[in-house]
Amino acid sequence: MSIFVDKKTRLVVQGITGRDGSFHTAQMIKYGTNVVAGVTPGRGGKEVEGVPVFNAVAEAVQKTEANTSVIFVPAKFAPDAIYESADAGIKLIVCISEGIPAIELVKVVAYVEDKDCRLIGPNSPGVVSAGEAKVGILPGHIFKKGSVGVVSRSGTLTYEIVDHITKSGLGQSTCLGIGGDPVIGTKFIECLELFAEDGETEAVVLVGEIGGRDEQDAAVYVKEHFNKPVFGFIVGKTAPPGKRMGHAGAIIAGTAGTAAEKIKAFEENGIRVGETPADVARLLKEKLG
Amino acid sequence: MSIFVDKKTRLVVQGITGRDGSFHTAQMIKYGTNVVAGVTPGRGGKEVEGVPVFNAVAEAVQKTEANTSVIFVPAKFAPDAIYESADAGIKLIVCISEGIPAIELVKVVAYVEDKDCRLIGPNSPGVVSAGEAKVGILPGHIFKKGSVGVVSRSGTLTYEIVDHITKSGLGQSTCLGIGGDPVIGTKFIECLELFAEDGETEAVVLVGEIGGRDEQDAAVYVKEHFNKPVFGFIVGKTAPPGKRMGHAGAIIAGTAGTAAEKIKAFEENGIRVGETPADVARLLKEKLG
Amino acid sequence: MKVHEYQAKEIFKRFGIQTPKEKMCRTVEEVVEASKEIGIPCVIKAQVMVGGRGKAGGIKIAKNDTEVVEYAEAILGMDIKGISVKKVLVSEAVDIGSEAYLGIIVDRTEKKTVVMACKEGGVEIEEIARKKPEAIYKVYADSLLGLLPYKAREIGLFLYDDPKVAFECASIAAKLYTLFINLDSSLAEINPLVWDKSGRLIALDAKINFDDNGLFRHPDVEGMRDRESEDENELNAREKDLSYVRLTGNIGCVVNGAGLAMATMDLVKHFGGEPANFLDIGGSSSPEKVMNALEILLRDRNVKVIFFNIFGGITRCDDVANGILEAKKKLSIKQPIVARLTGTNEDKAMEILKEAGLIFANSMDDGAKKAIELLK
Amino acid sequence: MKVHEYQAKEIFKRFGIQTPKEKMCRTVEEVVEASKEIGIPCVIKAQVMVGGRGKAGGIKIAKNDTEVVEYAEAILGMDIKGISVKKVLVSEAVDIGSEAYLGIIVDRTEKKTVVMACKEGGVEIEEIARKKPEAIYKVYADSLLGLLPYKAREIGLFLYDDPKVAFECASIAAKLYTLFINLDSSLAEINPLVWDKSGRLIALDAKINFDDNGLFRHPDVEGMRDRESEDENELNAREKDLSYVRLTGNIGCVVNGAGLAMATMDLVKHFGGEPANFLDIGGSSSPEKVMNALEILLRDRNVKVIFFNIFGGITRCDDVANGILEAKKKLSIKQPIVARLTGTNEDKAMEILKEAGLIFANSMDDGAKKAIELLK
Repeated sequence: MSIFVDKKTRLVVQGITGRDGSFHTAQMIKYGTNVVAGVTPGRGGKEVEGVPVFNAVAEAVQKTEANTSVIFVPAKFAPDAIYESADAGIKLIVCISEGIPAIELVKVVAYVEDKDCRLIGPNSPGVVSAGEAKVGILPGHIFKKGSVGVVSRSGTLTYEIVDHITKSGLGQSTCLGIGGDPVIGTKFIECLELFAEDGETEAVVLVGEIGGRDEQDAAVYVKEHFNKPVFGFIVGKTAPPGKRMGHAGAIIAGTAGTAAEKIKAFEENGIRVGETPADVARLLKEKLG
Repeated sequence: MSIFVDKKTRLVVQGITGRDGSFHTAQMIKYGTNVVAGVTPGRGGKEVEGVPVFNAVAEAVQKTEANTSVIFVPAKFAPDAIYESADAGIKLIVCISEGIPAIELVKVVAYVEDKDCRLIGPNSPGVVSAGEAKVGILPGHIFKKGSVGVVSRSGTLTYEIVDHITKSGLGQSTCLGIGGDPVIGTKFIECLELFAEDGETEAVVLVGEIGGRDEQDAAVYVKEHFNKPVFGFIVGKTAPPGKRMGHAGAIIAGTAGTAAEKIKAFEENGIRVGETPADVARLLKEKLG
Repeated sequence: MKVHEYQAKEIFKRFGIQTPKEKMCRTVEEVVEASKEIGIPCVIKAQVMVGGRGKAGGIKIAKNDTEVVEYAEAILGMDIKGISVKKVLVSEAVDIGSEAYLGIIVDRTEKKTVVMACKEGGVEIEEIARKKPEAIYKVYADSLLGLLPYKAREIGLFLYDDPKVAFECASIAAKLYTLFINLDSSLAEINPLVWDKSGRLIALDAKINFDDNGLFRHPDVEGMRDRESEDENELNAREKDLSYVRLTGNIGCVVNGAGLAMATMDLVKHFGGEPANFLDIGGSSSPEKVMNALEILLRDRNVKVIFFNIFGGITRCDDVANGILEAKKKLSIKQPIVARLTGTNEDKAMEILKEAGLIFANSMDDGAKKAIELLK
Repeated sequence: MKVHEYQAKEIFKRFGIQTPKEKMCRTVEEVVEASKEIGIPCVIKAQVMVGGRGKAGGIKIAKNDTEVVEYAEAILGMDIKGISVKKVLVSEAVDIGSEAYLGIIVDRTEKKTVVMACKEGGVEIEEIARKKPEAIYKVYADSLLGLLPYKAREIGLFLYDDPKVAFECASIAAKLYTLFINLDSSLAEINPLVWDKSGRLIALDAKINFDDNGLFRHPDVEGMRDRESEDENELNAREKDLSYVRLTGNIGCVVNGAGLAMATMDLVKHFGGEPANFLDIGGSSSPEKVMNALEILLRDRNVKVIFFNIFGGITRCDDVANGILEAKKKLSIKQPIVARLTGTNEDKAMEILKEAGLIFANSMDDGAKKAIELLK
């Protein structure tokens, strides 16, 4: 088992004819993901990497029974791409695009939540269920099938953590980046709810960063509802307040959202926090052997 | 029994301090309706006809457990009043206000349908469950408790029909005007669905008029799903195409929405159509004795 | 409320929808002047708010200076379905490649705004809707989010195979939708939408109707009302918060409520009479309103009998009675008045009217019959 | 992006929110001139984008001509938290009745826009949020419909007992919300909102921050950017699509990805070093981008060692390697470079860099330690 994506995933790539879209379509296929369709308006009838291209998601769903979409279109067009997928009956939307204005995301998230549909991201590196399917831009070669679930607010840092886990001899069930923006479709707690029910997942790593209070909320949730071991890692200890660290969401506002308060929340709620990425893998290895 | 309103109705009057609002509050109380609250922003703390006035519907609901609202505010403020009631957890909203732009109603109706809430109107004269409760501006004295349900797109014409029914010796279960606008919250079919399950209702009168095709849809529904006798009356036989007859919805567009095609649809689907209001009462009397 | 083609096109331009080069003219001289500016051949189009202008000879292509004068003279002043042509639009002769239909209305059944497209343009959409509804492609706007770009593209890709033209069309659909919403339209239509031989997508004809309930927030649109081409009495009634439509009969009807007013007309007809009008005095009555109603009604010289049918609810019968009394005094009404007043304060009304010389009726049927009887 | 108080107030005025009579000045002469126009007493306020201006002496009430000159001279050129005051706002001295707080942000947890009100104005909202959160009244805008009028009224009626003032406040909340949405703000704040003794509701101070992701559609807002008061290198980095924040240490970090970049800084600190910066070269790399990154990094004279930490995914390690080579050639880099390059095309990168004189690291930990070692 795994969460979000697996062998049953039938993927449609929105923006498949673009530079990133076509490159990662090849990478996802190489990993074994069932990419059934691509969409680029006006390019219907073409093929990319052997995948048929359609003008609209509804058409792709009708012809290929796609159930999951991954979005590679520029930020300006991404909200429309999300609405289109949600309207077409797609059940899971993974939005890689970054730079979407927050007030658009407020609308998008409200709209999607009202449908039977889940949004991951935007500004997500994607989701990988090791050995099952890879949806997004995470590098496939670092994963190994196993029992650790990883949820992260960032991209390359996730790779770093996953790489350490794999090198320690452990493997992963599902790993995902939920995106670094202030408003995102899926947060830590929703991932934990699914990991709780996933038989394959034995432990979870939460990779957080400065800004907001999702880590604090997740910590309370873990203490109250989650029965598997959880490990944490928080970045931004050295980040100065008021300065945005790349992500729109990674900012310490006033005295709120510091790494220190997040680490404290983790530790007070039974989540062991690694000092470094290597340390996280070490803690996991100690626990799971 | 009855539909929409009854002894359990706990009514809040939006716009209670206005001319129409205060007048009809007195009339509704006189009929026996349980008017528990009124709302006029900025007038909280006052009383109208012994009914406490609040600044907001949410406050009224919290303090008085109101479950139904009736709206008497000017058209310009009516959409906001509907949103407010829907957000406050009101289950039935009866909107008397007329003159709301159609594009506002498209939004209002979509919003309300997404909640556990029903909208009757706008431009409705209200709902009366004879001997139970009167919500709106229909004159109370014409009703008599009985077994005929009446649903109408118009106001005073409903009184005329009800009056004939009462004078014929029969009585009514529930009578309502669904409003004459092109976009309304509740249509014939939804009323029929409820009348079908109402033990007290033995026959239904549908009072239609030119414009749209709600009568045609209702006729097909009656034939396919409705097992009680239904009688019809359609006005606008003498109305010229392209001319709006008062209501925003009462207009024959091109060749569509004529009285003739509505009467035909009724008759083809087993609904007997009266030639005059008096005729409708006569047909009912023949059937129900 | 309706506006003329040339006004609709001014609005189109404001929203960025391309229209042919054209100019509205009121005289033959203006037409000649405009034809020089726009170029010959040019099209001269009668500006009247009724369908079937073309068939009636109200649209002509002038291929030279002589024809410009000839057609301008013919069309200006021409009578189309009872309306005298006072304005024409002189328009560039577009080299038509293909014609399509694009229109937006509120769909009553779905309770949503719908964009309709059809590959056949220049024909009446209601005709197509009846004969081959499958030829009309419908896209519903989201009630809260509006017309999403992907849905506008759907329309474009339905009408045109060339993606570039399809996207251009999508952009026009989006602009038409914005216009529809921003101006409280009840119909916004491009028919035909022309893809011309130079590659432009252009609105060759334009039609916009407005939701009367929304006019209060668009004084600029209200300002476009062509008072000349509307029935003066209907206009007058609207200004006095009455709803009046003139018909061809001789029994003047005064009723409270639109449904009851239609029922009254139908009943008059049912018993063999001919209603002179639809007249709804509305909910809350006042003697003054009744006065105004009678004043408007009596401008119609065909009215031989007046039939009051009032079912008092909010409307108070004594108000109506007082209005009748006053009107009789001030307007010197010669026609007999049949009055059926029931409901709120009907007793007071009877008291007020008992010496006014009215014919009373105790029901709608009775009233209609008495009114008809009086004509014999 | 932030703007100054005087700019925020210009925007307020555009959206119909009343502000005091005031004028932005750059010189003492301009202040004297403005004080004549506005009247004495007047308030002179330093225009700097940091909190605590008042405490730092950056806000003064001038009660006569002498004080106007005195305070203008004192404040212009004053240093507030390391920033030199170049502009002041000369403002009408408002006769304060009561002060309140009104602000709008996007609530991350609820994923909605929230309007916050507090009866205590002029104090820092974060302070109140921490000490007595119950004093802050929150109203969430509907995500699709916006801030409904009844919710704006709720805010008004919370802040003011007098219905007239409450409705005026509701109208201000509605305008502030429109501003927030129309301009892609991330914060729009009136603090304090003053009910003055003449009965006006007036925005005495104004603060607007903008969502950088939305700036592309607001060139007018982008045009308000005060380039003087921003770090030149950070500005430069943004223009080159890099994300750079200067810190105080001496180990320059070049990383792909914001999370990994923060992790790298933390790791340097963890092992006893001091990071000189945050620098994210972003996803898709190119040799040129790496060049630009190094150029910006090296403007910081404190940088003694450079630490590359790259985990290649979309980023290709060979691109980074080529960038380093080129930069070494063109920028004559004297500082030692520690390179940890793993992931996509790491072998090619090693091949490219083998004779470049770099210190290679086989992990983040290893790299951080080596960089720190080099400083000894």
